Amino acid sequence: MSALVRVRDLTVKFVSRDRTVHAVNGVDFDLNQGEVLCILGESGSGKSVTLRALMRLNPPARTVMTGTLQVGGYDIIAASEREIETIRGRSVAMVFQEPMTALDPVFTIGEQITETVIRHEGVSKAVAHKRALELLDLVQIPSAERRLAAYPHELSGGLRQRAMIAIALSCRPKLLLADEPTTALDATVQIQILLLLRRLQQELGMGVIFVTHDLGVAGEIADRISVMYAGRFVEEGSVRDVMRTARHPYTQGLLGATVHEGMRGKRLTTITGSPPNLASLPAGCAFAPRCPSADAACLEAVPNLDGAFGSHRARCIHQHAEVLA
Amino acid sequence: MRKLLLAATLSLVAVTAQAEKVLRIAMTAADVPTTTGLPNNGFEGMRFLGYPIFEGLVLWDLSSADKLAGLRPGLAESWEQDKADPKTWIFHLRHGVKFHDGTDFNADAVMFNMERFFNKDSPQFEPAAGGITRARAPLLASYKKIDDFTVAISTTRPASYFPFMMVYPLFTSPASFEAAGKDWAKVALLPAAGTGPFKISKFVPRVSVELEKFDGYWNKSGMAHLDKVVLLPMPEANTRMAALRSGQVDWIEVPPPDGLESLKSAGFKITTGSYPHVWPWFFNIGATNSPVADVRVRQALNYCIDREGLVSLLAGTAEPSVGWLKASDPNFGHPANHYKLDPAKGKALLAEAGFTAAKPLTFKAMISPSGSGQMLPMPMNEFLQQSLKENCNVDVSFEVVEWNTLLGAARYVPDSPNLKGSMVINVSSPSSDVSVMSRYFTSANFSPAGFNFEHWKDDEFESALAKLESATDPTEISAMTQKLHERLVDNPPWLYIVHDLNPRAMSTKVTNFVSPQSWFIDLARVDMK
Amino acid sequence: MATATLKTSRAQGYWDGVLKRLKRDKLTLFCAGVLLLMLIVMIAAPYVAPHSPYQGSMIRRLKPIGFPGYPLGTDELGRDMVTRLIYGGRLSWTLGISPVAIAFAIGGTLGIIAGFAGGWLGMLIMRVTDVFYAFPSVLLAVAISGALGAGIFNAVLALTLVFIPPIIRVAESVTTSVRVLDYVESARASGAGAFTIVRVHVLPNVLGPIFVYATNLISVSMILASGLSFLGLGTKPPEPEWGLMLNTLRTAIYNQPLVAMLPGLCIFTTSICFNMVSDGLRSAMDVKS
Amino acid sequence: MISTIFRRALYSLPIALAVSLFCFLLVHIAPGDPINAILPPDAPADVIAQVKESYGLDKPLPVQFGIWLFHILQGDLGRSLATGRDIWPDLHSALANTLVLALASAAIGFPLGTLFGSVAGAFRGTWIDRLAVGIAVAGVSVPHYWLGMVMVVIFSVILNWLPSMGASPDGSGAWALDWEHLSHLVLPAITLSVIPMGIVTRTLRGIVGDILNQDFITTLRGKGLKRGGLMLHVVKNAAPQALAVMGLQLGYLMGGSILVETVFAWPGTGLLLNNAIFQRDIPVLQSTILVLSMFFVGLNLAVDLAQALLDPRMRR
Repeated sequence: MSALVRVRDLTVKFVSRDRTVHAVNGVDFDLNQGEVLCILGESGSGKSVTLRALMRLNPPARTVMTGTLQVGGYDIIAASEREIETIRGRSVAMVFQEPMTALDPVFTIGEQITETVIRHEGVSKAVAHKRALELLDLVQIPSAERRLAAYPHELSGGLRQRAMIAIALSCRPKLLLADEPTTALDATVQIQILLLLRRLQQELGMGVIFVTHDLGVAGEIADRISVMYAGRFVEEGSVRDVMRTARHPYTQGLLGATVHEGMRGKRLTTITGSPPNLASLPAGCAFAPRCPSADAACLEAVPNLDGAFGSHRARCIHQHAEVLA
Repeated sequence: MRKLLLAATLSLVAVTAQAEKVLRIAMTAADVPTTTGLPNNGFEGMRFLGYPIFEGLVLWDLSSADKLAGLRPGLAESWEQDKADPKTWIFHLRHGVKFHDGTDFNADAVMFNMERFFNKDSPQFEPAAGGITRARAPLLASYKKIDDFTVAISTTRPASYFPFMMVYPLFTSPASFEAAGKDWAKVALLPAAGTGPFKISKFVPRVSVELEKFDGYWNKSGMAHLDKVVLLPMPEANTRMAALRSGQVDWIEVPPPDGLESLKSAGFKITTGSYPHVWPWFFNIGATNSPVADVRVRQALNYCIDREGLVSLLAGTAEPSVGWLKASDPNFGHPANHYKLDPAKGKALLAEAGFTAAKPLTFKAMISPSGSGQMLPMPMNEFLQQSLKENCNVDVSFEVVEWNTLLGAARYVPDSPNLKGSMVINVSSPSSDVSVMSRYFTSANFSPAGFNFEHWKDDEFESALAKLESATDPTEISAMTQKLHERLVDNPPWLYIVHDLNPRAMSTKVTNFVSPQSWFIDLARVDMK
Repeated sequence: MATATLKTSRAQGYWDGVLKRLKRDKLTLFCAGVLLLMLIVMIAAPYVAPHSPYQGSMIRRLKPIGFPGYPLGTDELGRDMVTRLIYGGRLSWTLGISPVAIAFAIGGTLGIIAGFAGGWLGMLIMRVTDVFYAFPSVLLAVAISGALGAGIFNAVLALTLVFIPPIIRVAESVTTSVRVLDYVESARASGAGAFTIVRVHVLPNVLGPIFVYATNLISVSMILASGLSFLGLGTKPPEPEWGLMLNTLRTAIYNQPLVAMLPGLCIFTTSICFNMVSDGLRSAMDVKS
Repeated sequence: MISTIFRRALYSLPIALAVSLFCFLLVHIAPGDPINAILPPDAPADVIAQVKESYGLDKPLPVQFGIWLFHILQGDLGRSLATGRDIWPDLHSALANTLVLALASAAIGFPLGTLFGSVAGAFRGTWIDRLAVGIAVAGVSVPHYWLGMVMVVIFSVILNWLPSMGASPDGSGAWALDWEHLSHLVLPAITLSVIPMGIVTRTLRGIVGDILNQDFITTLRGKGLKRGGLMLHVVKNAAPQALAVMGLQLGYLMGGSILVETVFAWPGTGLLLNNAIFQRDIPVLQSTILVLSMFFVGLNLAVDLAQALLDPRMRR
């Protein structure tokens, strides 16, 4: 069985009259059916762009993509607009961060679910409506009939995100993309949504790529983690490996700055400085200016993503394990 | 459905209309003049919604283009001054005259209308019409019916020229007032009936009024030639010109002078005709420290303007004015001053009055951007401003106000702050006869009581007028009229600028039109090919 | 104090960005250039105008474009059109800009007060504004200047009154939106006086949008002003003003159509340029773009 | 919902009243005198006094305003000083004419503006956008009375295709849906439509551009919706705001046609007002402005209502 997603040397540039932003600079990964990958990074690290690239959702006029990008056998970069439209929502679906703005405010939840079903499956309105009811049940929205007639602003944040998930699942996609789906929610609701996603992923056997800046969330849901910085993966590995033995100073910094189990008794640390300007990246390691252990060698070339630990790799010439006990 | 029907009827009318002779006229008024028999909108209102439909006891004689319009018998066949009481005039009414609604014209109808104009307690009193009539016939004191076809009308003082004031009260059928439920506002919307050669057949408020030939007109020699006349208000000169050129109307009043050449070359007729109209500057003589209080200044200014230049600006639609009357008028007299452009004389007079190059004469003139009878006030005044500066080093500045305000200003007292210090106002005026002269220039009519805006007082003028009023001998009347006019020239209350020539433009289909020497025209004579 | 410095430096960067974006907007620059050129010519009118704006001649009246010595012809009193148009621009610009400038000062102040103070004062200001809003602007301008009579002062007054209400509305809504921002709230919480808050936090953030809105009104003002003159309610002769020139030249439209259309063309061009510059300014100041 | 409308309607009453008071004061601070519209300039003082008395113009201003208001509340607009006729029939026909003109202009300006604006919004930054914006800016920048004059010269005088003035052939005043009547409408309607066209273009460009920048558009694209399906969402989202702008513009067309009506001698409220202003015909002026501003207020109310119907977020 070939991989569900196959990405090789993906770059994404945003070109406008005054400048070119290098948002993604060579990303490689595979994802298998039923696997959950979590891409972790600060805002502006290119994680959302990578995610959107998988559906070719970045602004068409300004976006330049290179590399290999295959999803479910389709060549996303080469596909015609028509093909892409068929893939979107059908094979690949996405859940967005802020359900309030990601849902059309002047259409009911029901309309927004059924239009997707009708679009891809060409069924009648009645059938689509029935499917919508099932979907709301699936995402555990109570009194489904009434909620279908509701407008987004009439629902609570949690319900809205469940509705968003329902829309995404409406055509039983093979791959679900989730762009910080819990960030905008209350902590208690966050957990519910994460559990729901995890359950749905297992029940439906989807591949999921999950983007977040929250390590806790990543640990909760992912099989594998890729840490992204300045448009590159700087560390990847299983959840356990990355969380326990982070090898890249950036990942270490992130872990040090987050409250999580096993931190008891340690001081919270911060990563100093700010993320690099993607319009003019430095020649060497992009993290070097902020790295506590950086030296002249770091500035010479972009380090390779490798390591002596099998599938756990990091993009750092000084990588060393810091075991967090 | 109703609209469809209406459209159908309209197109039907359009078909039958081809056989009819319909003349469409664009007036300069902003609105259709009132239709109840005594129109507003000044003399243009009288021209189109007065005389063609309603008539007075006395009427203007509009048959000749060669001399100033005189009087002719109207609804009265004759009149005379009561030998015993020179203040009373006896009018013998015409027999067999019928109103458009079929009722008879008689002394009762006269009394009805007199009450309508002069008795504010009568049920038929109409304030606006009454005000207009009283203003035009200020000497009228009382009236009474002698028999069914004789009425007596008295004046406040003997005035030989009184018949000239009796052309203004017009007569409307009393029955039309009854038919409209005794409400003039409803008479306006159509039972209005006069005795003239045309009757009002359709009235669309603010849009148009349609006149139709009256077959029962008493004066068989004055029957209308046209079947219908449609009158449209069009205050914008360019709109009128465009309407004529695009064939929407056949006749426009006052085409803009700069458009005449192009109208002519587009095949339209331009008619002009001398008539008693003056386009002057009124001097504010009564104001404190008025520079124009000095008669030499007023004479000087009359020597400092280039009237010929102004006439050429107006493309020949005006003639130079060197007095209240036209120089060709038999009553012009023999004044000592013959005004023409003479900068040397003007400067000399100004110098005598103390205005030299070191201390030039400076004053303000109140003008309006538009107005009835005002011709092209803006460029004309600008021209005068230039002309005075060039010829006599006189600095004039303008206070531009809107026309209604300017009219109001003519009734302010000389030192009124509302005049904003203006030493001159520019209001065009009729100059048809002595009755008008007396309203404008006697000291009894000083503003605000009357229309002597200037507060001009000339003893010789006053005594000559007194003599004229009580005179009965035509040669004496004529001599006194000349005397009056000589005073108006030599001791000028106004800066005489131009007389309008009343330009009209019409399509070549319009025939038989003569431009009488009057503010009014005889629409009945006009015909169409 | 620290927040204030931070804000200034942020504002600095913001304005640099605005300038940079403006520099790239060729069309806006071109229009600004046209306006600047007009302004220079008008200021230098006594030196560049070939004739006197008041000196006319009956023999030279209504000459066509290209008449020797009179490149754009002459008007109905034989005055040089080039000269009249240059001098006319002075008044037209004054009539276009000064009502907006005055309304910007008055309406901006009232709107900021209404937006910042709220309460009964804000309510009062906004309700009075509503009354003026019940009139379409043309109607209001004609009614006011019709009542007051012709003249530059009255025209400016009428137009100012027309523009105050919309500026109040914009100022109020911008101020209200700024007022609830976190840093204003925190300044309030830290006990800063109302005046200080307005000066340090509100003004720098609201003046820009209000200003851009006001620049947008200049062309409206110019067209309205010329419309008033066209109706005979604006400037007085012999002062040249484009609307008035259009009015007096109107009857010559059949003899010298091109000459008669010139003032209208001037109004049109200027108005377009002001609009373009205003639009360019707005998109340059729009952080989103 | 109903109570909101009711409240808004009630709220518009004081505005209307203040508007009337404003008109009333406006006319009275003016130097001109209504009497000049009634009497010839040389009327003697006693005649003036008498006519003023019979029209109630001699009473103190507050009393005059009170009397007028009292009659208005009874539905009586009074009579014109200049013509002596009841105001309502004149005003009624003027309103109808202006409405015809305004609707015709809207019918030209709104669809064009919507088209240009939507296309420009959808293709921001392209030459299509610049072209549409150019047309819009030209529309709002052209002195429209001047445009009207130029069009009359070209289409009425030189080409003789269309009538130059009036609302109907021969000034019959009646309205019908045939070419004779429609031809009168063409030039003034086009002249009047350039401003709303420009404004609608600009606004819709902004609205459509904003909508296309919204997150939910990405969601919709992510769902695989085709262009047509996407359009439906854009239209439904843009409709409330677009409607508000158009409503406001229709109001401006109703009240702002004064210059165009003057140029084309179109017998509407603009011409009525123009005459009333210059003649100081106070009752006509007050009634017209009152009715127009009530129309404006009512229109705003209707727009709010329609907006609420179209936008679920505004339903309460």
